[in-house]
Amino acid sequence: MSTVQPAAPAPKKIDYSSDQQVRWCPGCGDYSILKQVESVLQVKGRPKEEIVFISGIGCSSRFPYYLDTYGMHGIHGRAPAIASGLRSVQPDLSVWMITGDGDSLSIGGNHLIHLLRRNVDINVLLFNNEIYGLTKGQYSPTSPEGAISRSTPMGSTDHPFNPLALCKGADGTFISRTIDRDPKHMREVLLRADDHRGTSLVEIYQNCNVFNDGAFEVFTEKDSKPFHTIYVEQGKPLVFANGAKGIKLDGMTPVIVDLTNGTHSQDDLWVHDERDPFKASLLVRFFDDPRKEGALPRPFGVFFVSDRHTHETKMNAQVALAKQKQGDGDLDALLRGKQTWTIG
Amino acid sequence: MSTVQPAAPAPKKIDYSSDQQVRWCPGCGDYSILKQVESVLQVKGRPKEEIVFISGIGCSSRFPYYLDTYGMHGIHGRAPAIASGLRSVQPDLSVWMITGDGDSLSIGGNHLIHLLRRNVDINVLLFNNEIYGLTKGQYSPTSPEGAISRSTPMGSTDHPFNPLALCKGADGTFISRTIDRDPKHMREVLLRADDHRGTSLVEIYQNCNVFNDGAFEVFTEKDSKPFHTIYVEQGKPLVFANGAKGIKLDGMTPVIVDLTNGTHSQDDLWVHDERDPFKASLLVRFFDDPRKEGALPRPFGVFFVSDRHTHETKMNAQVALAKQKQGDGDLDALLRGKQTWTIG
Amino acid sequence: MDMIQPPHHKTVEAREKVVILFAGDSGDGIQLTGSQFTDTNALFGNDVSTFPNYPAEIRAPQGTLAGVSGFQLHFGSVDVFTPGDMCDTLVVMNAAALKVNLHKLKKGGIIIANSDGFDSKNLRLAGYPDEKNPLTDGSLDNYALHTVDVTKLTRNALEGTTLGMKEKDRSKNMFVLGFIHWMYGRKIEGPEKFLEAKFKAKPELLEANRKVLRAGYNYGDTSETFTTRFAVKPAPMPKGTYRNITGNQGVAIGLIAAAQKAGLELFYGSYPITPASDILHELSRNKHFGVKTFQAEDEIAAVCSAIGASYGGALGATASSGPGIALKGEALGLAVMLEIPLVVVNVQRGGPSTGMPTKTEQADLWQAIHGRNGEAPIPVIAASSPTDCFEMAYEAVKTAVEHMTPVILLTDGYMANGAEPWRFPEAKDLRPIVPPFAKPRETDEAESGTLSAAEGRVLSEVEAFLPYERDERGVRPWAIPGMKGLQHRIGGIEKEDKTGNISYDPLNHQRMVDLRAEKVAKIADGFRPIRLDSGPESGELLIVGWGSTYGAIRTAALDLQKEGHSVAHVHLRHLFPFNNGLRGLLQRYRKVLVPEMNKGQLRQLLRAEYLVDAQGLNKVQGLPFTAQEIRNAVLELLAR
Amino acid sequence: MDMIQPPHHKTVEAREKVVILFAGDSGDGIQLTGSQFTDTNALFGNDVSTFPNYPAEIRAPQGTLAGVSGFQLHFGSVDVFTPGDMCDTLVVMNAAALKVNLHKLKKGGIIIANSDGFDSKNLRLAGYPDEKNPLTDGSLDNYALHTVDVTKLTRNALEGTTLGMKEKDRSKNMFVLGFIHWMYGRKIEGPEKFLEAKFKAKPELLEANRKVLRAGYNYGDTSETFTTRFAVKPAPMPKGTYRNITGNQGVAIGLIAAAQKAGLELFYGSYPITPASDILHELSRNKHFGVKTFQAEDEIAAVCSAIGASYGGALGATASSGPGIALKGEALGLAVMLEIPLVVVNVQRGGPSTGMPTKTEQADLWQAIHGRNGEAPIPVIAASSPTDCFEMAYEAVKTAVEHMTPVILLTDGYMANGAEPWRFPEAKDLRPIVPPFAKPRETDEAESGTLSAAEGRVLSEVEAFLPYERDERGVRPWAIPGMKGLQHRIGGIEKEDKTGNISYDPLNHQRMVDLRAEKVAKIADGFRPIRLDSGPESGELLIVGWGSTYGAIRTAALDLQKEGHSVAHVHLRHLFPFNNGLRGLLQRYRKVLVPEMNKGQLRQLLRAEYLVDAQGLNKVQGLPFTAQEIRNAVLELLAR
Ligand SMILES: Cc1ncc(C[n+]2csc(CCOP(=O)(O)OP(=O)(O)O)c2C)c(N)n1
Ligand SMILES: Cc1ncc(C[n+]2csc(CCOP(=O)(O)OP(=O)(O)O)c2C)c(N)n1
Ligand code: SF4
Ligand code: SF4
Ligand SMILES: [Mg+2]
Ligand SMILES: [Mg+2]
Repeated sequence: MSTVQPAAPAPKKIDYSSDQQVRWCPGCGDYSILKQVESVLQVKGRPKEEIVFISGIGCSSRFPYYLDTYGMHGIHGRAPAIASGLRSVQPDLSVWMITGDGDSLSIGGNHLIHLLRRNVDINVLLFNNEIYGLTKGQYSPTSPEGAISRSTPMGSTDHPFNPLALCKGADGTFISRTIDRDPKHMREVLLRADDHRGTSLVEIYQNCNVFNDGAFEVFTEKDSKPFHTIYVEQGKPLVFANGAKGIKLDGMTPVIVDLTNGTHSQDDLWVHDERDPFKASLLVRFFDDPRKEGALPRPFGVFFVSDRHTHETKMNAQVALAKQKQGDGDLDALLRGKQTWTIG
Repeated sequence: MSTVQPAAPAPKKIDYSSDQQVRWCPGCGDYSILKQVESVLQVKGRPKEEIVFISGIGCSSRFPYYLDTYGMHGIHGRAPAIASGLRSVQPDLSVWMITGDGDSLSIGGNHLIHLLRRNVDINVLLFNNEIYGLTKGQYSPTSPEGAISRSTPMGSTDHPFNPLALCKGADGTFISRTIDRDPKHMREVLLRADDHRGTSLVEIYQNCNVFNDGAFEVFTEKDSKPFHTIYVEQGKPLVFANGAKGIKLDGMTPVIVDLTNGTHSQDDLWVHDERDPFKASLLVRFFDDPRKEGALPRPFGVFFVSDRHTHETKMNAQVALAKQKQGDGDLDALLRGKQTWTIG
Repeated sequence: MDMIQPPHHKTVEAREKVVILFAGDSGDGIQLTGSQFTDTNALFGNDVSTFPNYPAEIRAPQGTLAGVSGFQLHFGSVDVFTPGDMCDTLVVMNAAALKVNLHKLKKGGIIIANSDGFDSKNLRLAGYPDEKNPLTDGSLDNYALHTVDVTKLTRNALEGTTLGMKEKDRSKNMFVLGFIHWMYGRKIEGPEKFLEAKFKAKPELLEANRKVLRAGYNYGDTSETFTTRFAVKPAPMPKGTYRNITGNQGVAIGLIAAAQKAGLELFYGSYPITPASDILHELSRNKHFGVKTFQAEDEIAAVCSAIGASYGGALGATASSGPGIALKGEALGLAVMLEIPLVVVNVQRGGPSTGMPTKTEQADLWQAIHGRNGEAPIPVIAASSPTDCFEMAYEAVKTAVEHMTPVILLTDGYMANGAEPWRFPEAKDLRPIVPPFAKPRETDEAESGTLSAAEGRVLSEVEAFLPYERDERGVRPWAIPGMKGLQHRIGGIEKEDKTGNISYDPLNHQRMVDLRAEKVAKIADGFRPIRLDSGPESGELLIVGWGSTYGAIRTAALDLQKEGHSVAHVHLRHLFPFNNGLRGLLQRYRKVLVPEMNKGQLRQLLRAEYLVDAQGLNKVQGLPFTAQEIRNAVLELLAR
Repeated sequence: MDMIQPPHHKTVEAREKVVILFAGDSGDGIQLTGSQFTDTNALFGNDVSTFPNYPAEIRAPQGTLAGVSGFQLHFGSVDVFTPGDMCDTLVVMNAAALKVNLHKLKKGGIIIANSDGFDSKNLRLAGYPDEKNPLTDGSLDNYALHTVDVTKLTRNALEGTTLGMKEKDRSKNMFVLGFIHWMYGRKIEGPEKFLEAKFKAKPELLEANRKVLRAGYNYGDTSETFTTRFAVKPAPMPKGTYRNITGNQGVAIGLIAAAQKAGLELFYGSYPITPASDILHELSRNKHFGVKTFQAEDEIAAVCSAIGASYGGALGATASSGPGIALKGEALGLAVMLEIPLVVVNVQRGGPSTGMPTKTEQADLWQAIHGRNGEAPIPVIAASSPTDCFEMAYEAVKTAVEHMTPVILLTDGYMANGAEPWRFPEAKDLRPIVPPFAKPRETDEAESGTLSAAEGRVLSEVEAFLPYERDERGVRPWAIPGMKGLQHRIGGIEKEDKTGNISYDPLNHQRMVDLRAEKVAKIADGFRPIRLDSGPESGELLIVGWGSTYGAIRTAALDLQKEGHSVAHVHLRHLFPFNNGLRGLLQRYRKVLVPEMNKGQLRQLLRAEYLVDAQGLNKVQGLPFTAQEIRNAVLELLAR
């Protein structure tokens, strides 16, 4: 299978795979993601019992069954809420959330944006295949306009979400993108996501070879990839096309410049700074249709990172403060209340 | 009552008020909004029967009862979905949606962002009072961190939404902000919102004098208003503090400059262009806590406008195209299907 | 058994009815094979009934038990009401398919096995101990086993074409289809036409598939192993023109037809979910009927958009399955309060929670009737077969529009995906549907009074439009935005009688709760008198069924009646309110049996309403009843 | 009536019990006045029962009928079970309050009217024809009318203070409170203490309020108009220490206490809604008990976060009212499948849809029992009074934790906001709660087998942990993330018996559906034997009640029994499953009456389960029953 990647680094200490058959279609991009997640778990080496995977419903959401960690296959769209509750009472575990573009951006959109603003400390892997896989091929909120699907035989009329612009708009503290066909990059992004304290949003372009094959081809095929993708790295200028092109800012508008004809050098370029909220607001906006003439390349990498208290730290801090101020709850005092009287 | 503003322009052609008693608390900012909406309806002069107000649940959502137009007081958070269905089948009416910060950003968040991306042609008035009014004073998704409310006696721990950043992230085509205490400005913004084809999002800062009095005082009180607000106007530089200060861009970062000490002139300033998506992405990010030293002023006005096909035009176009291609549906042909056989 | 003179050297045996089960990997094209052979037989004039049964996974792991897809077809020269309990012929493409389905084959039945699907890997995946091959180990001696190397024969047929191996193998199912046509003496015209349409743009594939189809047919003729063919004569079906239809198609067509007859635009707001999504797919292909389909962000938005559309004067409809219907509960309460037309279809599946999405069940009846806060009565009706889906969808619209109410229609995965022949009606013969539109006012209203913020506003002088004034059936007028002089406000808060304004008055609340209940109760006055499906008008035992158990109950009841048992069968389409005649009917039998694919939901309702000691036959296995199961339960209850 | 020697020149009449209704504009501080006087009487040793009844609007337009807020207090030297049917004394702050409430005053009862609230504007807003003043037109001649210009007297009392007029007027309610204390011979210590606490930081306001309070008290003493005071002796209540408690407080305290006894963290995920929000407010003030409150973005997130917390080893709880509960239906199905502890409280209000948020009702029983897709049994219990809210919340947690199941607790707006004296227990006497934790495995698991993408993975050698292996009660073990060696996966798809892996096997589905149902049914084995609340063990008529109708039914039943009627009363706390003894009990009476604030939901369930011809007394007015209504219905049914 072309998407299965070279094995994780030896020595293999813990085997995080469960005993369940993996039931995705042969060739599905989900396999590659499973592989890289296992690899990241290997590297991090946390005991299996300290890891939890929460998912919604969709092909992607079957994920938890394939790992020998704790796991819950929830209901459609609600994984963020389930994970928030879990995280609130288990601040020390490693919590991952697995979701699809339908699961998290259609039915679960509200929970996702609230998760981000609350900055609950979990890793969110958003498998974006721009289609509803499990229900056999309806368009999703990320399907491009005009997409022909089982529910849009004349083409979708909806303007799709730009998932990362939405997540940035919801004040996410870790915004990133990677792709199933670039396992090395995926692994790096996943490692960074796991390091981040707060909600780490990783959008993963994932090929559904059955219902939406080739949706991201232009970002993976040898010929087109260099011109349509840009890999952002902290402190590095925005260069792509094998070094032939770059992005600079014209006022507030990003433009593509040629680095080969002497008009521009790397010094003119936008330098990636994942800590700059304004830059990030623009970077997520690189979302042109790649078929369009002069389209900006699609960025991959970690776009934005910021430090903000996590939901559970503040929640726990208030509990601690209350205990400090009022003393550990005394049940008899609670039962008694403020005012009593005695008869007899 | 201080919020009730001078009467709408004569001659009074149509009276859009219904026979129902207005039941907001005396002094509530909602009165001022009702007044301005009535005034805008006057100016536009559409017959009452061609106007529909759809709302969710909340103090603000009682709004439709007070107008003698068609109206539906829906259920909590679902007004965007109801309005989308209505709009789909009634492309020629004037449709308005009334909602609160809890209604549209808490329970209704998902419907709101989908409404925006679909660009359903309605005017959305989001009454933001940073509190749950109707349920008597719990904090809302727009309440500032630390807000003491009935459900957060120790202060809210949630990072609040920046509503316009969220709406921009959801690819809204008309993004604006106004405030109850500035009826003239409100009226102008409402007029523009009504002119726009697509979802016109108007955030209205609204004082809840019972549960969250003074939340926006700093933007309305004579002393503080000039330094904490900036009114943006198309083609004009970003000037505030009665002309003493302005905003310019330092790289991609907006900074406040002094226009009085000779270091900067209006020519250095950011010129507002509501058609520039990148500028708008930054403008909605002017969201500093006004109490913070050096805080950017809070902008009011129309931040962003763009033309994108509306949901219902494309939906209707597909129906028209289908009819053109396949002919007006023939019920007998449908009943017959593709393959039949005859017995007897 | 009659012996008919064979063509060539083969014997032909006549059969009254035949059950064939096609089974194989979900990649084997089983559903297509099954539905093509169904069409052939239906076109030939047989009565048919089908049961597609596929795995939950999009592409379940090849060769495994979980990956087996099945399509059962029952066709006959007599009426058939179910896809059959046990099969006469079992076609299996691999070892797993045999393992999963063998118990459904009659003793002595025919097995046609693709030997290529029984290699050691397949045997292992199917869990045959020590990879023992059932095709060779004698364990199938009680059956008529025919082993065919379909893969090889298919490849042979395509030798010399430019197709790759994978593409070649993909047409295996055509071989089986051709062969089975031969076996039952059917011409392959139908499938050929189908292929021509399907591969119009790909002549190479058309040619290949046609080749394999013919190869399969010819294989039967030429192979030495097959000496017997079967003949199933056309059924004595009522005269008329027929088509095949699945339940989901029935619902979709029913909605369109009813909206057209009512003169309303159809707006369908929906969120995909198995097994309801096909209604969305079907409707979205019919935009030339003015149908507007809206794939909402979730089920709440779906139903709310439909409510908004109905408010806007269209017919708002939505469909889902159990978990999605659960999400619509709050909005259904709103629709009850608004008293506007709305059709909600629940294509039930195995529950609770996500349950078994691809399997059938009837366990959402309580949810439909009781699953809302407050006193929120909604008429609930149920279809009993694929064709009945059309009828009941039509009735749902008629009731919703004419009585200004949401209506819930229950179908299930079994009938939604199953197909049967339908003697479709002509458009002109469909019952009229008359929306109770309010009459716009052409004169202008007088100016309303003066405003006083503190004291509220004074009523306008002219008589106000009363959106909640009811007619003799308790139905309010439908005033649509845009209609002049009828502006009004409605909502989910309790409303004052007649005016629709908000009211907290205690007695008004009681009155409105009562009025809403009465309005729904009165719908029963319009039902046709209750009719038995079969059996004596009074007697020993009454079987009360609802939904897709229809075929199995009917089959069992007819058999039992033939044998002289005093057993009758009534099938309920109206679950709330019940048919007014049901009370009397129940009293005319000593015993009542209620078979359901749940743990006794209708039974509970009947017991409460009629204080009748109804007994249940309950099966919650994600599978339909067999007629045998019904029969056994009846005999047992009779003997008690 | 006894005559007791008056202090000074005033008469004192003894009373067994008294019903006072305070009514006025929602800005008039009625709720505070009522609850303060309640506290005074409770502290004095009376039994008390209250009914706050306020408008839906935050600040309804002043002076209007819609803006009237009421607080009814029943206190006595004997047991009181309801806030009383009719009042002895009606205190009205304005004309609207009189208009709305006069029909609740006994003939000859006392009216204390604030004359300032009867000016022409108030009269007009209250809709008195031609602004005729009832205080002066003789229409109240049948009552003992006392007119007091509260506003003027309050201002007088505050003359010379620096307060503005508005601030002065705001303490009007203290005048009434002081006066009423005088009238019923109560000391004003309680309110004084309350004021001291409230205005700790604002000495000026404290002083003012105290002044007015005393002025009100003294006014009674000095004014010529009032010649009679009333004395209500302490009630013969069981010995012990008491406090006052509302139903919502009861739920909150019950949850905290139970979580503590179970050794679990309490996580409360909730979304505000009237009348449930106070549970959230109460819990959020108790973080020092380790309580975590989470105001979710909606009700779905609320219940899902609670599920997540329970999965994480805490006690997850959530509460809402009807419309919010409707939204939780899908997730409740998930909880059924997961079989983890979860407590869901529904503080019922008037429905359907948004309905009447501030009014009470019992119409969500069906929703609780049936409002989910599939066969999804959840135990449903109901509290019957404010103090019982504590008991039942405690039981809900105990059942949820010990039986690994979601539990729904029904209360309603009436008991949630009403208060009664509570002889609270000591923590040590609360029943133990024992979570069925799984035992972590200290040894490491063996390495699992090799991976083969096509064929799946080979089982690990060691015996796997079985998350769905049940004990004799059908309860599965609770393994919490972090516990070593117990990793497992659970979800909403049907699961294989014992392993919890996904399974589509038909017989497994049947088994799991049956096992889940049996587990819930077995909970009834742990119930105490059923006990009558009052009346003979067998006889003519049994009243079956549930929920907050308790007081009215009890009052009526005791009266009827005293009069010699063969009437018994049983009050159900367990609505699903029923108490095992209920069947036998029902058979011992000739007639059964089921009074409910709905259209007959419990009655339907009883009829279905027991085939008993239960009759209903149904009131859906947003108001509790009066004892009189129950009494009339019983007498009527007895006479039939
Ligand atoms: C409440 C509810 N509504 C609908 C469904 C049906 N459903 C299951 S998964 C899914 C969407 C799958 O798409 P996505 O989230 O993109 O995941 P993918 O299968 O593509 O990985 C839908 C609509 C459901 N299970 N529950
Ligand atoms: C499903 C549901 N959940 C909760 C409520 C209770 N509720 C009514 S309005 C409201 C929030 C009001 O806040 P907001 O939307 O900001 O409106 P405001 O009252 O401040 O104008 C809530 C929680 C409800 N009516 N329905
Ligand atoms: S349907 Fe698509 S997303 Fe789902 S498993 Fe198959 S290839 Fe993957
Ligand atoms: S509670 Fe607040 S928002 Fe609601 S009506 Fe009163 S002042 Fe306005
Ligand atoms: Mg997807
Ligand atoms: Mg608000």
